[in-house]
Amino acid sequence: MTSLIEPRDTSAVAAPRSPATRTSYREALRQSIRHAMLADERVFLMGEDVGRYGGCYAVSKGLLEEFGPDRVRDTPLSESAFVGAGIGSALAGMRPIVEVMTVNFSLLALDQIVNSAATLLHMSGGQFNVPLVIRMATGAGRQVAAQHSHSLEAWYAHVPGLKVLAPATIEDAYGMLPSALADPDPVIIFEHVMLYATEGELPNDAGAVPIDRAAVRRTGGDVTLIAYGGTLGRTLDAAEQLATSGIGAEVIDLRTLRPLDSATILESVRKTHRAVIVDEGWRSGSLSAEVSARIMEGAFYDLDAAVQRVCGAEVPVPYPRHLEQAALPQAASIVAAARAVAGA
Amino acid sequence: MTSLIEPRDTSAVAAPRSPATRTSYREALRQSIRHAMLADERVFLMGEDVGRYGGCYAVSKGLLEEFGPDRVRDTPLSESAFVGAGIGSALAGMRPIVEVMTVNFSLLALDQIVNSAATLLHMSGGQFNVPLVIRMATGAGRQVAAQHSHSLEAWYAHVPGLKVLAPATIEDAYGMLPSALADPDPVIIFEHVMLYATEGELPNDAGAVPIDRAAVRRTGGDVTLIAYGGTLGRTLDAAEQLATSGIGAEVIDLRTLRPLDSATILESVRKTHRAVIVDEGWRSGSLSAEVSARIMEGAFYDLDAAVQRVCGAEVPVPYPRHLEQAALPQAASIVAAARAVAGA
Amino acid sequence: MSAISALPNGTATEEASHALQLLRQMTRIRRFEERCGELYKQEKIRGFLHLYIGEEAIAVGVMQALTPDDAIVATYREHGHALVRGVSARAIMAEMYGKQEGCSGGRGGSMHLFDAETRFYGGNAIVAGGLPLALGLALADKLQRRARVTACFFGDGAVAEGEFHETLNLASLWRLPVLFCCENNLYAMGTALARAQAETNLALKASSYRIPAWDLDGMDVEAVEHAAREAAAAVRAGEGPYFLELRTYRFRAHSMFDPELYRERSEVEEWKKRCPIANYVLSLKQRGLLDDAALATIESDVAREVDDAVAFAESGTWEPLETLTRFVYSDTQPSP
Amino acid sequence: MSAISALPNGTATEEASHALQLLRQMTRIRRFEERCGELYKQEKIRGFLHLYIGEEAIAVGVMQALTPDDAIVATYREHGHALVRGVSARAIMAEMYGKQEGCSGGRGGSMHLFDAETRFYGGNAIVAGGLPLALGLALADKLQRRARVTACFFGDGAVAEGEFHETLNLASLWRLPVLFCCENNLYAMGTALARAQAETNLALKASSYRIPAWDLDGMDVEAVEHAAREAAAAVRAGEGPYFLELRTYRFRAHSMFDPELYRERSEVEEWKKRCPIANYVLSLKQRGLLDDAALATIESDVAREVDDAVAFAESGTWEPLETLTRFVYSDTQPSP
Ligand SMILES: Cc1ncc(C[n+]2csc(CCOP(=O)(O)OP(=O)(O)O)c2C)c(N)n1
Ligand SMILES: Cc1ncc(C[n+]2csc(CCOP(=O)(O)OP(=O)(O)O)c2C)c(N)n1
Ligand SMILES: [Mg+2]
Ligand SMILES: [Mg+2]
Repeated sequence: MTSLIEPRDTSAVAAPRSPATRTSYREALRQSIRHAMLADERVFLMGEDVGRYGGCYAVSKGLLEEFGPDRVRDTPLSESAFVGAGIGSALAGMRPIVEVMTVNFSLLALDQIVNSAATLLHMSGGQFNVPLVIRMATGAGRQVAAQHSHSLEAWYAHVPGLKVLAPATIEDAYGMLPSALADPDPVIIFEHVMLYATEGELPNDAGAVPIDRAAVRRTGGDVTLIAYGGTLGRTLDAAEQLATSGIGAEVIDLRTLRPLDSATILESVRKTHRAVIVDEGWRSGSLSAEVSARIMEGAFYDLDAAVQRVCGAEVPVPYPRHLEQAALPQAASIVAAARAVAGA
Repeated sequence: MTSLIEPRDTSAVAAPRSPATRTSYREALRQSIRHAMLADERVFLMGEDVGRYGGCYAVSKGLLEEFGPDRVRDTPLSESAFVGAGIGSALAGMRPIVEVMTVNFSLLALDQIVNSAATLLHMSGGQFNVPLVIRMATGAGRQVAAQHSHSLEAWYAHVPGLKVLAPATIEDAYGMLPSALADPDPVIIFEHVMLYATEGELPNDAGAVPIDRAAVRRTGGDVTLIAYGGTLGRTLDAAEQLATSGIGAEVIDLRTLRPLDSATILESVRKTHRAVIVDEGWRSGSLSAEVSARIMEGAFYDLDAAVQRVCGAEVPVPYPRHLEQAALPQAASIVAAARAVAGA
Repeated sequence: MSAISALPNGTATEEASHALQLLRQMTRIRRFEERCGELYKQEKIRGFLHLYIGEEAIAVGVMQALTPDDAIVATYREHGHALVRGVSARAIMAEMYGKQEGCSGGRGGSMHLFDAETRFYGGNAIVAGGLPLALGLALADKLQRRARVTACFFGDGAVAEGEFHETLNLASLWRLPVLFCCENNLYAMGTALARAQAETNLALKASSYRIPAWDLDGMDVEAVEHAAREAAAAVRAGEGPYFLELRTYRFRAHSMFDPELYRERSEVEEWKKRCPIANYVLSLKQRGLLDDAALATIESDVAREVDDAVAFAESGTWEPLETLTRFVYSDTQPSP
Repeated sequence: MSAISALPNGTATEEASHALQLLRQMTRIRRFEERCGELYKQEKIRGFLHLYIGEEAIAVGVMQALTPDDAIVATYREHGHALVRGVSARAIMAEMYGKQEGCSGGRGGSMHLFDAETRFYGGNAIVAGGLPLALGLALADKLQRRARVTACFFGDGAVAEGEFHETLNLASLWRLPVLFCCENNLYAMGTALARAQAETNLALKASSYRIPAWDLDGMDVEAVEHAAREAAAAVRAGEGPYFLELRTYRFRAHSMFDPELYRERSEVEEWKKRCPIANYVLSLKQRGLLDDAALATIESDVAREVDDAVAFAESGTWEPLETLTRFVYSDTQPSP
C-alpha cells in the first residue's frame, strides 16, 4: 500500500513524487467508493438519496448508473433501520458503506452504532466482528443552523469498539476509505461539509493510507497546533500568519480520532513545549479536552505554558453568517491563542 | 430554600443541624417526586413502567395509587416519542418529569433531547424555553453487561442548552429535583444504579439544593480528588485510606456536570497543587478529560504534578463480576493514583 | 373519505369573500416564495431554502380550521404555514435574512420560523422530529382540559421514520388532540414514495393505529378546508387524533441545491396543470365569484406586502456578536 | 390464519418420534430454566435473568422450520432459543455463570448468548434492537443470492418502538427473507399490551406493511411448527418477509427483580392451565404417541443434561483480567 501523508494541497509541494491529478475532496471520495466497489463485490453503498438524487452532497453522483440499485441502495428515512441493516449485512459477509447524510441525523441511529456495532465483538467473546463503514457529513459553515451543524466527533471517539476517522485532505479522502473497508471492525468516517469543494492534487498512484496515526502537516519549533477535519485549513492558515511574525508552528492533523495517536502529539509537544488544540465541537467535552488531558498526563514536565484550546462556542449554531462564524474557531483566534501560549 | 450540602452520609456527622430521618437514596427520590407533585399540579411523571410496575428501580412505587394514571403515566416502549412528548408538554405549560429507564435506552431519544430540548430556546430567539426534567439511571456494577451499563454523562454534559446533574448523596437525591423543576430549561438527572439502595440521614427540613455548584465533601491539603455520582463513595473510601498514611485528600463532588463549577475545582487545586479525577465513563472523551483540561487552563502554574485520571476501562462492560469490577474505578486504583500524584 | 360538512353556513357574499380570502392566502405564499427564490440567487437568503410552491392549498385549507388558541408544528418547508397562520411577512422575511427583527430573532433562518404569539412551534429540520413535540403539546392540553387542537404538518418522507410510528401509536392510545397533516408530495428529496414505502397508501397506514384517516386532493383548497374543519372539530371534541393525507406535488426542487435528477421534467409539467392557485382562479371565475379586477387587486396587494417585507428585511439589523450565547439558557434563572 | 400444510409426510413412527422430539425440546427449556431460577437464588447466576417458562412452544415450533444455514436473532429472553438451536446446555450454562467456557466466552451472561457455529446472533438486550440486525443479515443473503432465512424473535413490547416500524417497512419494501416472530406474552415488563398499543392485533399491524401476517396460538407447538414451516418456506422461496404473532404468556416474573404488582395471580393461574408442555403431554398420550415410560426417559435425560451443564459451568474457569480489553477490536488488524 502506498501511504503518503502530506500537506493537504499537494500542489503546494514543489516536486510531487508521482504524477498527480487535480481533483476535489468530493471527487476523491467518489472515486474511492467506485474503486472499492470495482475491487470487491461485497462492497455496497446504502443511505438516503445516495442513488437517484446522487447523494445530498453529490458524492455518489453517477454511481447508481454504474453499479445499479442493488449496490447503490436508496433507503427511506429510517436511520436506525438502515444503519442496523449495515451492521447485519457486515456480519453476514458484506462490506457495507452506509452513508448517514449528516452527523445530526445519526442521533437517530446511535443505539445501533453504540449498542450493536461497537459491542458485538467483545460481548460475543470475539465471535462476531462488524466490518462496517459509516460515512457522515459533519460540521458547520453553511448557514444551515442549529439542527444541521453539529460536530459530534467527540461522542463517537468516546466509544470503545469504534474507529473514528476525519479525513482533512484530498489524499485522506481518497485513501482512508479502502483502509476502513479492510478493517475488520466498525469505522466511522467524518467528512466536513466545508471540505467537499476543496481542491488539490491527488497522486495518480494514490492508495490506501494508514488509519492509525496522526500526521505532521507542517513542522515548526515554537508551538504545536493540533487540529482535525474542517479546522485543519484554518489552523494551517494560522501557522502561516504566525510564521510572518517569527513563530514556528508545528501543525498536527489528528486524522484518526479513535484511537488517538498520542505518540505523535507528545513527540511534538516535547519538542515545542507549547500547544494549542483547535476543535470545532462545543468546547466542554469536545475532543480537545481529551487531547489536553493526554498532554497533561504525558508531557506535563515538558510544558512551558498551559495548553490552550480554541473551540466552537457553546451555543446551538445560529443561522446568520456573522454569528455562525463567531461561533467557530477562526484563524485569528488560533493565532491569538498561539501567541498567548508562546508568550509572544 | 434550604441548601445544605453535606457529606453523603449525614449520619457520620457528629451533630446534625436538624432532626433527620434515616432513608435510602431511592426513597429520597420517591419522596421528592411526591412532594413536587403535591406542590404543583403541573408536575407529572411519565415513562416506561413508572406506574403499575412501580418503576424499574422501584423509585415510583405507590405513586400511581396516590396520583392516578394521568399524572403517573406508563408509556409504551417509545423513548423518542415520550421524551418528545415531555418537551412538547413542557412548552405548553406542564412540568413533566420524564423517566428514561436507563441512559442506555436514552440513545433512542437523543434526537429529541439534542435537536429539540436543547436548541429550541436559542433557535427561537428566546421565545420557547423547555422546563423539562429527565431522570435516568446510569452506570455499571450490577452485572447487567455491555448494553445496560453505560456511563454517558459526558455526552450530555457536552450539549449547550442542557443542564446535567448527578446526585451522589441522599440530600441531593431529594433536593436536586425541586431545583430542576424550578429551572426554566431542560435538566437531565443521572441516578447511579448502585446508589439506589444506599442509606443515610435526610434532615426533616430538607429542601431544594443549589444546582449550580460543586461541593467539597471532605477537606484536605495534599491532593484534590474529583468525582461525581456513583464514584463518590469509592473516592471517599480512597480518601480515608490515604488519611491513614498521612495524605490529606480533599474530595470534590461535581454534582452539576453541566455547567461545570470550575471555580470550586480550581480553588481546591490551587490549594493542594495536585489532583486526581475519578470517572466511571470510558476514559477517552469522558468528563474527566474536560476537568483535566480546565485545570490545565486555570491552574497550570499551581500544579506540582500532572493531573491524573482514574476512569472506566475502554471496553464494553462485561458480565462477570471480576471483569466488571476490573473495568471500573476502584478505591485501590484511586489511592494508587493519588499516591503517585502526591509523590508518596 | 367520508362525506364532509359544508362550508360554515353563510350568505353568498360571505362565501365569496371567504373564497377570495383563500385565494389571497395562497397567492401570498406563492409570491412570497417566488421572491425568496430570487433572493436566494442574490445571496440575501442563505443556507437551505425549501419552497412550498405547488402545495399552498394545504397550509391555507388546514389553517382555516384552526383558532388562535390552537398550535402548529411544521417542518423546514414552513414559510407558507407561518404566513397563513398570521406571522407577518415582514418577520418571516427578516428571519430568512437572518436579521434580528425576524420571527426567531434571526437565528433560525428559513428552516426555523417560530412565533409564540401565534403558537407556531417551528420550523423543525429533523424529518419527523416535530411529531413527538406535537404529541406533547396535545398532551398538555388534554391534561389541562383545554379544548385545543395541535396541527402537525410533515411530509411523506417522515412516514418511514420510527418517530412517526411511536407518535401515532401514542396519540391514538392516549386519544390526544392532534391533527396530523401529511403533505404527500410523492418525494422525499429524490426518493419517490414507492421506493420508500412498502404501503404507499399513507392514510391506510395511519388507520392501522386506529386513527381515522382520510386521503384528500391536496391541490383543492376547499376540499382541504372542508376535511380539516370536520377533522379539527372531532379532535377538539375529544375524539382523539385525526390523520389527513394530502396528495400534492412540489413544483420546485427540494432545496436550492437539488439538480432534480430523479424526476422527469414532463412529470413536473403534468402536475403544474393541477396548480392549486390557477385552478382555483378558474373555478372562482366560473362560479362568478372572481373577476379580473378582484384578481388584480389581490396580486397588487400581495406584491405590495412582499415588497414591504423585503424592504423591512433589508433595513433590518444584525444581532450583535455580544449576544451570541444569550438564550442558550433562559435569562431568568431561579435563585438557588 | 390460512390453511397450513401438514407435518412433513412420513410414517406414523416418524410422526411419533417427531412429536417426542418436540416434547423433549420443550422439556429441556423448562427444566434448564427452572434450574437457572434456582441458581439465581444461589447467586451463581447474576445480573438480569429473564425466564421463558410458559413460552417454550414458540422457540421449539419455529426452530423446526429452520436449517443449519439459517440465522437467528433473539432477545434477552433467549435461553430457550439457543438451546433448541443447538447451542449446548453446557455452553449456555457456563455463559450464565460468566465462565470463559460459555458460548460468549462468559462476557455476555444470560442476555447475550452468541454462537457463530449455529448462526445465533444474540442475545440483544435493547428492546427491538435486534430487528435492524435481522434486516441486515437477510439483506446480505439476498445480495449474495443465498436462499436462507433469518428468524427474528421479539416481544409485544418491541412493537411500539420506532425500530420495529422502520424494519418492517424496509423488510417488505426490499422483500428480504426475514421471518418475524412476535412473542406476544401480553406484557412488556408491567405494561399490558392494551396499555401500550392502540391496535392490539399485532398481526393486523404487520399487514399494514404489506407483510403476510398470521396470529397463532403460541401455546400449541404443532400449530407453531406448521405455520413456521409454511412461512419459512415462502420466505426462503423469495416471497419476502412473513410475520407470525405468537400468543403466549410468561408464567414467571419479567426478571428476577419483578414483584409482579401489575397482574393478578389468578390470571397467571388461568394461563398456566394452557401450559404448552402439560397439554402436549396430554395430547400425545391421548393420541397414543406417548406413555409414562417414554415421558420418564425424556425427563431423566433432560435432568442429566441439566446436571451435566451445571457441573460443566461449575468447573468452568474465569477469564483472566489480563484479557479484559481483548476483542474491543479484532485481534488481526490489517497492516496499514
Ligand atoms: C432525520 C433526518 N434525516 C434526513 C434529513 C435530510 N432531509 C431533509 S428533507 C428530506 C426529505 C423529506 O421528505 P418529506 O418528508 O417527504 O418532506 P418534503 O421535503 O417532501 O416536504 C431529507 C431526507 C433530515 N432533515 N432529517
Ligand atoms: C429500548 C429499551 N427500553 C427499555 C428496556 C427495558 N426493558 C427490558 S425488557 C422490557 C419489556 C419488553 O417487553 P416485550 O418486548 O414484550 O418482551 P418480553 O419481556 O415480554 O419477552 C423493557 C421495558 C430495554 N431493554 N430496551
Ligand atoms: Mg415529500
Ligand atoms: Mg412481552
